Amino acid sequence: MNDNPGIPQVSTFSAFRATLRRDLLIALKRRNDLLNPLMFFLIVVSLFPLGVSSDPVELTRISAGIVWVSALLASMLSLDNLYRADYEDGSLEQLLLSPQPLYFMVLAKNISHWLISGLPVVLLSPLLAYMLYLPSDAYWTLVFTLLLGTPVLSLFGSIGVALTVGLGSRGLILAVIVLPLTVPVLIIGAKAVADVSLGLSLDMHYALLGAMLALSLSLAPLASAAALRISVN
Amino acid sequence: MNDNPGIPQVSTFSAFRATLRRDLLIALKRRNDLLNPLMFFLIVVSLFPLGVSSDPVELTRISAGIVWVSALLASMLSLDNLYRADYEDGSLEQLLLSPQPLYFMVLAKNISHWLISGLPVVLLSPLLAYMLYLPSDAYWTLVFTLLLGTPVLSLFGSIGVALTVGLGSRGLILAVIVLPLTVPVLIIGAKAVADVSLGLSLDMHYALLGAMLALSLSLAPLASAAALRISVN
Amino acid sequence: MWLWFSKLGSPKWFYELSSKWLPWLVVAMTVLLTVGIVWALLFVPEDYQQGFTNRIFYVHVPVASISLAVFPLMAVAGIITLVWKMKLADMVAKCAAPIGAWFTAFALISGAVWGQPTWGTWWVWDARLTSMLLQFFLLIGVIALRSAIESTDSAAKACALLSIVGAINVPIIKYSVEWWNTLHQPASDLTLNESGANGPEIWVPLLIMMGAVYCFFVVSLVLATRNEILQRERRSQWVVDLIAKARV
Amino acid sequence: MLSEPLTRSENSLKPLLRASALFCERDERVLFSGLDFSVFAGDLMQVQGSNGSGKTTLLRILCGLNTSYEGDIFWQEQDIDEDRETFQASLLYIGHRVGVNKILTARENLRWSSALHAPVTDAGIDAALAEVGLAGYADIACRNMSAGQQQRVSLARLLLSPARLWVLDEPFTTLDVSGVKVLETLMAEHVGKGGAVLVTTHHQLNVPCELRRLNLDK
Amino acid sequence: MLSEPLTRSENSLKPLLRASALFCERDERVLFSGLDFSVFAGDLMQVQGSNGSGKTTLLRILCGLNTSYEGDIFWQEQDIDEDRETFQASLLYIGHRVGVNKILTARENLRWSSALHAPVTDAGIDAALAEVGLAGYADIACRNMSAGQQQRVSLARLLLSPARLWVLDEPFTTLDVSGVKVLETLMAEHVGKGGAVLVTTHHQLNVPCELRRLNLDK
Ligand code: HEM
Ligand SMILES: Nc1ncnc2c1ncn2[C@@H]1O[C@H](COP(=O)(O)OP(=O)(O)OP(=O)(O)O)[C@@H](O)[C@H]1O
Ligand SMILES: Nc1ncnc2c1ncn2[C@@H]1O[C@H](COP(=O)(O)OP(=O)(O)OP(=O)(O)O)[C@@H](O)[C@H]1O
Ligand SMILES: [Mg+2]
Ligand SMILES: [Mg+2]
Repeated sequence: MNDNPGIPQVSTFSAFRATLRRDLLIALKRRNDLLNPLMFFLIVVSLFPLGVSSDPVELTRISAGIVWVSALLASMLSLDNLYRADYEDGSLEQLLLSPQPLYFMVLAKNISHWLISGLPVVLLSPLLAYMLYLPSDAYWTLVFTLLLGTPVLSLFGSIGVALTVGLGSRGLILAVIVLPLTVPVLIIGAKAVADVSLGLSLDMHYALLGAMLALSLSLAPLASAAALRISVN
Repeated sequence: MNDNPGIPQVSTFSAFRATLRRDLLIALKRRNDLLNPLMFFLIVVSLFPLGVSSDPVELTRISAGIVWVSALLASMLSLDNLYRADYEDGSLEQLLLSPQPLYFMVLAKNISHWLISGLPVVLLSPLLAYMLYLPSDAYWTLVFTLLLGTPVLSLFGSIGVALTVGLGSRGLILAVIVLPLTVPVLIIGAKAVADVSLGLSLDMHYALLGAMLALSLSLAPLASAAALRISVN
Repeated sequence: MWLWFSKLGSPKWFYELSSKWLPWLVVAMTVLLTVGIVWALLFVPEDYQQGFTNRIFYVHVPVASISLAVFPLMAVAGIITLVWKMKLADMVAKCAAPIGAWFTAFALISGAVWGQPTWGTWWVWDARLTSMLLQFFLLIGVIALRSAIESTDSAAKACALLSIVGAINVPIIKYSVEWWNTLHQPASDLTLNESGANGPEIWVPLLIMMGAVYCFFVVSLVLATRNEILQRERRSQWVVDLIAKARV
Repeated sequence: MLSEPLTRSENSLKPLLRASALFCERDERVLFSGLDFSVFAGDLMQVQGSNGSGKTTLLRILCGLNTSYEGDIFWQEQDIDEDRETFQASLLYIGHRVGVNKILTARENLRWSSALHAPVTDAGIDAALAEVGLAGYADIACRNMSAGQQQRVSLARLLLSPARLWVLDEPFTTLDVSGVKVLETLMAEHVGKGGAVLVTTHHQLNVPCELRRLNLDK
Repeated sequence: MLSEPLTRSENSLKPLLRASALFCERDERVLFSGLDFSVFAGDLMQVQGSNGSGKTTLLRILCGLNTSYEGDIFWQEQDIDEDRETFQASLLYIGHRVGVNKILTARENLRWSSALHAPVTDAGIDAALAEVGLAGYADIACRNMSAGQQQRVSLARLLLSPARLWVLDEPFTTLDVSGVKVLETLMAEHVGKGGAVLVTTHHQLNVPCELRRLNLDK
């Protein structure tokens, strides 16, 4: 693969690790990157008791959906800094010009993004579910579905960000492109949580979410990589 | 006010107009700056039937809140490009160094932002209200409250953007800072729409929203201006 | 194969070919349209339950079914753009997006108009309607991206990619929405089989209208594409000559 | 296009801009302390110093963009904090970020920036653009211009503004030889007409007028 | 730190990089067409041209960042589209955007960028930073560095990378005199060791080695 033996190569894996570490490091340095998705999630969720109704019965009925929608929005919005900074300071060009397979580099970035913005949301969700009077037997389902679902959101979102990273006009276009793509996850996830109280079996839901995760893990980074190449052009 | 008679002055008003025109022009050139807030609004609203429930009875009860929350989010997120581009290309410094009172320059920017992102949302809201089975007698209330409310959101939001414009990490921090500020608007607005069906008088609600609008029109731009000076520092 | 492909890839070739058979298409369209409309409006027996309104059926169904074909079309064009870098494919894709959006919108609207008398409401969160709405959003997304990107070249590739991703998603969305819909039955839902049950006096005019609307779609797509071709090739010799000829 | 009356008040005794006992430190490092200097009408002053010596910081302080400093700055012997507007009315600053919007065309950019300072005609804009070597680029979106062309757009402001004091932070980066020439003549003419220029650059200025230097290296 | 074997294959007959019949136009303007040139081991080639002549575009095309062009580019007589990885393994590009993350420190930046290409030790990084005149700045967040200092951080990459071909787009902007000197010596050494350099700049290069020129102006 490399007919230039003189050049000391680095293994793709160590490059992967380095990229992962770098992104996590940046997030740690901007502490609020860690905090904000959480806060946003919390705030948006608490908008509904204020805006819709604070009646427990009412809330119980809608809580599953609201938590899921909020999680969806939170991970959408946290996406914005996924490639932006790298694009603006030129690190993205360096990444594209590195001799490493882009798939893994993008994957590393997506994973770190999920660890930063997705995972905390998942962990916080039971608390919010409680605040919205979600029946307690649905907590675990909520956590599990989010655990399967949020990575898919990050991976899909990554494609959108990659496509729009070059644009001066940022912000909403990302959501407009990505949100429709993420609807299936939302539907299945919310439905799973709702179905708990109906006592239906959830195997189907988990299977579907798992399938989506597998699919997006294998394909989405490729799409993102292609999109990035297009955007820096 | 100017002891340097040699310098041909421009009236504050014409500077105001020029800034307003410029921002509108930029938005027109990026056509989708006009489209995206609308689409975002539309998409977010339609997430709820998917996530929560598509049962008309159910939706009727929560529709007012949902439309308001979505409008809130839409105008929050469209705020991102309010000062960002100007900061990054240095136009903001030019604005701060202009001999014009910053209050009016900021006001011009906020107004154009509302015209671009707030007004369309207001105009679209009845359609969405219909799709969520909002009782038809509440339509006008919805439109009026949004008409009074969204400018407040823009004006408050502007402060948040101005504070965060210098930061590399964008996106959520804005929402985290601004959303709490806008909660009162949300509560009053949503409540007004809900109260229609209860046949309560709405004068109070309108009065409150009007007061907020007046207050924020007079003070928010000052705060934004100060925040901008801090951010470029 | 490859030769044929590259030949087809040339906008000039397409432009000249289309100028040849476009007239025929238009004729076919007008004939079918007139026949279909007259038949549908005047000679189809009143529907026992829906009365006159079910005539909308004859525009609604064809339009809706075309809307479903738009994303696959764009995806195919996208693949060709990315793999064979064929400009023509991108021009088609670019024109297909807005036209498709209009058709989708019209399906939604005609459906809504139909829904008003049928279900007493303009809109229900029924599976088919919802997935149609979502597909509309996806299309808008593609259009927004196209208009957001400056350079034609990047825009072409970016939109191609997005169309492909979207096309992969459309069936997933459709499936999940239908699946979701099984939980809480909406106010009413559309039943295809009914129309199937009805006799030929119903579906023959439907077929005609189908043909007519399909022709209409193709014609508008071709016209738009031809414009796009002239737009992009305006500095190439053959377009210059063409314009020169048009002048005299 | 410096307007008439300026040249009248041509007494080099009264400095246009005076800084006294400026002190600034950034994260623990003192950049300069007890810095005194005056800029008179007709001065072309080059601020020198190695990378990181504080040139940009100083210029931003003088313009009032950066307020984390100690000491006083006077415009025509009046503290700039007291009457910003007068000062800013006669100040033109072009920094590392040149202040050119990428989406707008050159003309639209200039129209706006001059709307903030002094009215100009479209003809004036075209003339200015031609002078900085962008004839014919007036209506091209700046995003489609090269680095140097964008820089030139910002230089056109120099021609359109009535400002008396120019503060330029590395205006020569990305300018080609002809661009450098243009800018050097502009500066010379400006000081010739009784204006003043504060400029940082790492490149050898050669201007027909004499050149004062302010060195920030210790 | 060019690694051994490179210097072996020192036959200037076989070009390292060869461009044939390059054609590129951007919004209606043809930048260059039928452009042929070769870069041999030991070449220091300066791409010249007035603002907007297409230097940046050309460099980005050669690196494969910009694909909207016609013609072929060969790395060691092999089309770069066929085996990107080999080419990219021996390429180092520094553009207008220098690729330095503002939040990370100089060290962290260099650690990452070399993790993509060739492993380095912390000592190596310190040495490199010292050589570009940033001794002691290794652990300062780049946000807190001046324009020139950030540029210098990116130059440290030149010392750490094993790449054989350097492609530098206006690397001298914002560098002070000492910085310019450092960079010029680096480039000279690199070509001395059998590497090759493609550089655009508007400033007068003076380097001990001979200098090939590629002019894009018509
Ligand atoms: C996926 C796209 C769509 C397709 C392929 C489609 C197709 C059809 C077909 C074949 C029928 C005839 C059913 C029958 O005769 O019972 C029908 C009926 C109908 N469609 Fe659609 N449609 C689509 C989308 C929509 C949308 C978006 C709406 C509303 C906004 C809508 C509203 C209606 C209504 C109200 C009826 C009459 C239902 C009834 O007879 O009970 N359709 N549609
Ligand atoms: N993003 C773009 N889209 C379209 N055209 C562009 C774009 N960027 C640059 N151009 C055009 O391409 C030409 C070459 O630009 P390029 O940046 O390569 O010039 P350059 O030689 O690097 O100039 P400079 O010395 O100012 O850096 C310019 O005339 C410009 O009009
Ligand atoms: N945003 C900042 N926060 C804290 N310190 C900073 C910041 N920007 C610069 N500095 C420090 O201030 C010092 C001066 O920076 P400044 O940009 O003024 O230097 P400069 O003279 O303009 O250098 P250059 O010639 O590279 O532009 C630098 O040594 C840097 O360490
Ligand atoms: Mg500086
Ligand atoms: Mg350049």
